[in-house]
Amino acid sequence: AETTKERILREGKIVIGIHNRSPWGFRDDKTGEATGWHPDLLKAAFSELGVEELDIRVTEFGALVPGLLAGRFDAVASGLAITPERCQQVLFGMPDLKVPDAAIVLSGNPKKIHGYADIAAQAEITMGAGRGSVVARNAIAMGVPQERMLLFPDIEANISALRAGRIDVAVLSSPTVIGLLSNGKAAGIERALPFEIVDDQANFAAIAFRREDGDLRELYDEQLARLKADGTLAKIMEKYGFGAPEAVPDTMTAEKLCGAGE
Amino acid sequence: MSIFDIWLGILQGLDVTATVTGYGLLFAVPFALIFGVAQYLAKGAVLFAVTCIIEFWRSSAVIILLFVFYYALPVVGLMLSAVTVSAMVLGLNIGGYASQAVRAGLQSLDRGQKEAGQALGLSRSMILLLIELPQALVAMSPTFVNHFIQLVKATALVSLVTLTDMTFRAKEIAQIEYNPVGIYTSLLLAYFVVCYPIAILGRLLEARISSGRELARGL
Amino acid sequence: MGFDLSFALSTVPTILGAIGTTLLVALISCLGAAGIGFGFEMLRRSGGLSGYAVRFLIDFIRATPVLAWLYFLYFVLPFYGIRLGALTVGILGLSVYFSGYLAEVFKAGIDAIPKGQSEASRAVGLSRIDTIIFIIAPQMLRNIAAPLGNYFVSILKATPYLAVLAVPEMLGQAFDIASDTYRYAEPLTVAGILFLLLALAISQAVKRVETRLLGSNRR
Amino acid sequence: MREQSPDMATEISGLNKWYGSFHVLKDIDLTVAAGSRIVICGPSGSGKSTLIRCINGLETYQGGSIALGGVKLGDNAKETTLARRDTGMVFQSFNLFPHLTVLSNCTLALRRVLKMSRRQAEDIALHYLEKVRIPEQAKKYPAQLSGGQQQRVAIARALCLSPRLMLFDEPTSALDPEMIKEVLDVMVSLASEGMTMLCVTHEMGFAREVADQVIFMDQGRIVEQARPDIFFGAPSHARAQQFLEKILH
Amino acid sequence: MREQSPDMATEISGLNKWYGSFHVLKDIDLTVAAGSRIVICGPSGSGKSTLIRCINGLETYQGGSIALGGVKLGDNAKETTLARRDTGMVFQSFNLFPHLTVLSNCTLALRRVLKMSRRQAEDIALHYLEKVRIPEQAKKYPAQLSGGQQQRVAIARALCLSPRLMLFDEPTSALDPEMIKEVLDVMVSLASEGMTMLCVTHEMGFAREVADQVIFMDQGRIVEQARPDIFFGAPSHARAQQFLEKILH
Ligand SMILES: Nc1ncnc2c1ncn2[C@@H]1O[C@H](COP(=O)(O)OP(=O)(O)OP(=O)(O)O)[C@@H](O)[C@H]1O
Ligand SMILES: Nc1ncnc2c1ncn2[C@@H]1O[C@H](COP(=O)(O)OP(=O)(O)OP(=O)(O)O)[C@@H](O)[C@H]1O
Ligand SMILES: [Mg+2]
Ligand SMILES: [Mg+2]
Repeated sequence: AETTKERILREGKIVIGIHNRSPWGFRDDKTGEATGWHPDLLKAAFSELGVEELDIRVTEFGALVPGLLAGRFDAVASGLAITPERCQQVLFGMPDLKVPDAAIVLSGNPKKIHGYADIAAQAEITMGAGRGSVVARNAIAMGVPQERMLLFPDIEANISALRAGRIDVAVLSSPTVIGLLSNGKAAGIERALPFEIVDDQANFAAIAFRREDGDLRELYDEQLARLKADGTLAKIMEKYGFGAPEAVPDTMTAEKLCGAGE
Repeated sequence: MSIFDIWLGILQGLDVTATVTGYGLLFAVPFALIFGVAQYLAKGAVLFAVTCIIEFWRSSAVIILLFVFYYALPVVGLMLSAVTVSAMVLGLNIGGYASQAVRAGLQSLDRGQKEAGQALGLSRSMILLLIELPQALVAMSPTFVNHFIQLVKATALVSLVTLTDMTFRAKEIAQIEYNPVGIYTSLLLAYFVVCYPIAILGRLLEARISSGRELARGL
Repeated sequence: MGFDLSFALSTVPTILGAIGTTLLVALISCLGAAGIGFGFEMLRRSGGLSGYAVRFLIDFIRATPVLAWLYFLYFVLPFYGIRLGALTVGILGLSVYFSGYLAEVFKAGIDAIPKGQSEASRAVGLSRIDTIIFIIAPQMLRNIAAPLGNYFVSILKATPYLAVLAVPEMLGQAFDIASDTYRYAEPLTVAGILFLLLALAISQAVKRVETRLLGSNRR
Repeated sequence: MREQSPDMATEISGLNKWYGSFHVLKDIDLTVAAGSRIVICGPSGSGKSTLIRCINGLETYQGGSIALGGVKLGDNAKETTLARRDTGMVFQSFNLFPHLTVLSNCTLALRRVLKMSRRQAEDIALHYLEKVRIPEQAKKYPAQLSGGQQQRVAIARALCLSPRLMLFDEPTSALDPEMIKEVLDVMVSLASEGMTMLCVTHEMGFAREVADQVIFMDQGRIVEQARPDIFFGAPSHARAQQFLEKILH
Repeated sequence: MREQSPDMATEISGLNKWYGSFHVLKDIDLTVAAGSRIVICGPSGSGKSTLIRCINGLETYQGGSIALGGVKLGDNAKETTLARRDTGMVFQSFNLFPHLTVLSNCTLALRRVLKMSRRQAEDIALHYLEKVRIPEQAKKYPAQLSGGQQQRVAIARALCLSPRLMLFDEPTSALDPEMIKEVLDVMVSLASEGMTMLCVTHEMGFAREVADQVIFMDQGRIVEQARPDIFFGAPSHARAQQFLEKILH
């Protein structure tokens, strides 16, 4: 039978799942087109092969992987982080972005938060994070007690909670924070700078494919390597305000991140 | 974006909300009628089976059913569209609730009605269709209006299966706007303009029905 | 992929850990919604301007999404100096939201009580309050046990909305496990079964109460 | 309108019925000749309604047989349906269909059971509504009528199917004194036309005026069966004496 | 038990009541002397129930006054409450509280209104249940009783509050012939004890036996008021003649 890769190349169209999260992958409200880091990357990677159309399916975060596995989309282009457990379920492309943790606080950083250590040390600080996010696990590993952490289902709830004074700091991923603060709509809050993190905590984001679509992943990896070499990748990073802290070291591969998983 | 713009933006999700509600009714109404009547008439093993089916749809968590039907069935080769899955799951869930109203309506009818039909030589099915159901449905219509409103609002869950309804539109706009109070106010108003007319319709219906009856207004 | 039973079992303790929260919220919300709904219904019956105002309030609540209620109580009230805990907000939100529906149910239950009951009560000199407590409420409960059960199940199934308030309830825990491991079938099935069992338990409990209340009516 | 067969006798023999362990009807034997008018009375709970309901096939029974015009009723559905078509029943609480007009109440069975056209059915219905003297109420709903009018509609509805036997179960006990008179008048005029009637009632005036036979039931048995003059004059059974004393006080 | 004040007269003068534009009670004047027994009859819709209900404060009225033992009833809530406490009402359809036992039906008002202890209340209730001859049914629920028994409970319930005036609204019309006898017997014995009674009924036997006065109402007016022997012998009003003809047929 036709593989997913063959079908994509024949139709010139790839179906991707996104969960509408800036900057990872979201629907542009004016054009209705998919935009964001991963969709842009996919477009750049595949357009040369005649795959011009990105058919987007927008859904909840929790439905992304089930949708991929159920064959509802060909790839998830919405900022998934590579972890060994997840590698057992899906096939990740080459890591394309380093995702360090970053914090958002009220303007002026009244509690002077500059790292997990500060959060752990001050008993009156409550921290917010995305539920099921890697950030939450990092925080626990760094000694932030669980009862001082509120896990919200989305970024907006985190921001609302911060503004309402229900939390003192929202720890998110650095690309999310950059995307959030870039359009100038988020008044009254700012990025906590600096925010100390231990380097081996950083995650790496990638596009995910079904495990049986190894050929598609290979094709994508080749294309991604090309984009890296010809500087296109750096250009897209610049577009979204990503710089050196978000760059993936050349030595880093999906295999390494998956460890025993793959 | 002003609140009005946000509100208009949210209303862009109205077509999905309306479509799912509309198709949902296609599932809910027959299910409520057939299973409500079946639970009223059936006995023994059939009754048990009917009750199990109703309880499954009524008591299961809708989110999980949506998940299973959209993301798990394709694994065994059954690929239903998002609208079909949403309409089916939400419709049958509300249909499960409404079936209880149908049954209760039938059970609360005076026994003499059925007997009078029998005495006239009408068959069981004619008694049901011509005598029992018309009275039971009219008596229960306020409840059905309640469930209709619940169906409209239950469509807020369909973003889980890639549909962009009003609630999800609100979340999309929240992505860009970071104006939660404005967005939630608009969302509230968006549902209000859809659901309030239904509630009013229910009141009118009720007034028409109860004008014929003597009610306990003496309290 | 497939369904891994041992993995499913390994998720049980985590998900079950949240059953306390889910039950607590559901039970108190049931009582709260019933209390507020009954209060609404009594006010509406007292007629006059306040009666109309309450009627609009009931329709308004029914016509607006529960998410908006939770959002306002949790994220917006603090701006006005009212800072309620997440559990309090969750319980309050669900109570208010469902009180609108329950007021309608109570209305049907009271309308079905013959007018002679409240007249007899007045004739023996009971006060209005005593009439409500000793005559109307018990008979109303008997009339509406079934639809009341419907809404108690609805309240249970609405507890996952509390995720927006960072309350760890059962379905949220299941999704957390799923997004860690990308294995959705197992935790969702476990949560689904737990919800179904709780819902059936509620239905059964309501049925018990119904039978007991109906007991005095049988020969 | 169908022809009334003249030899429409009802034959009940050895009828026994239990509700669970409760023996409601005990060895009932009763013959109702065509054109005869029988009044059944007796204390509450004695089984009068149950007997009437058995004849109309609304209840099953465990022993004995009921034959209508020579045809035995089985628990066979078809026969039961036929039996019901040949008997008309008038209930104590009217049991009109509240969602249908008076006219539709009367035409429903004609159209659905006998498959008549609307015209034909309405002609028949109006004929009988005239007979009970309320043709002008045809377009109203039952809730808009007085109790006496409602009961007369119920009688007209039963008559529409041209039953060979009319069964009345306390047709006046839910009525006001003046309305009782209305309904009894209609029944008296039916009786004078030769309709076969079996009537549970405690209207002793009516019994005296029209009944061929009065039957007294107690605890599931027919205790006494006699001509009205004899029954009211000198009931032979002690229970009947006691009963008459109370209701004629 | 409270003492019955001997001079508990009821004085109704110029009573007028409208339902919207419908004039239901027209210039009613009526004096009920303490210890007297009055029967009200008349065609359906003539306003009998409405009159009784006004006396018990269940209805408001637009003109005239009602005085109980010299105290005028206002629309003042306190006075209405007192009036209700002094009158006992027995409804046509019993209106027992179905979710309470017979005993609780009787004790509820004693405990909640008169704030008696459970013991005290039950003693009183049992006393009156004995008076209506059903003390053995105290623990049952209303649905487990026959109609006659239910109506007797309703009478006992009303008696528990030691009313000075008992109002009956067609207390036997929902009953079987035998049960009518039961209830009338209880009422006759109450009458013989000197209880003041105002009773809507069409039981002419009862009226003949116990009434001091028979009142005939028609279209909201008291058309005739006379001693029973005179009323039944030769009613002076045409409408009353016509009515009596029908119900005594
Ligand atoms: N469905 C039933 N299950 C059990 N017992 C029943 C049922 N229906 C009637 N009975 C009992 O059967 C007996 C006869 O009832 P039936 O209604 O025939 O009496 P009746 O002579 O018509 O009395 P009434 O004058 O009060 O109408 C009564 O004791 C009654 O309690
Ligand atoms: N709530 C109401 N609104 C309007 N009209 C009413 C209302 N209650 C009663 N009526 C009318 O008032 C009139 C008198 O009613 P009432 O019940 O006093 O009559 P009644 O003499 O007791 O008759 P019955 O013998 O049928 O009980 C009737 O014509 C009735 O239709
Ligand atoms: Mg009977
Ligand atoms: Mg009356």
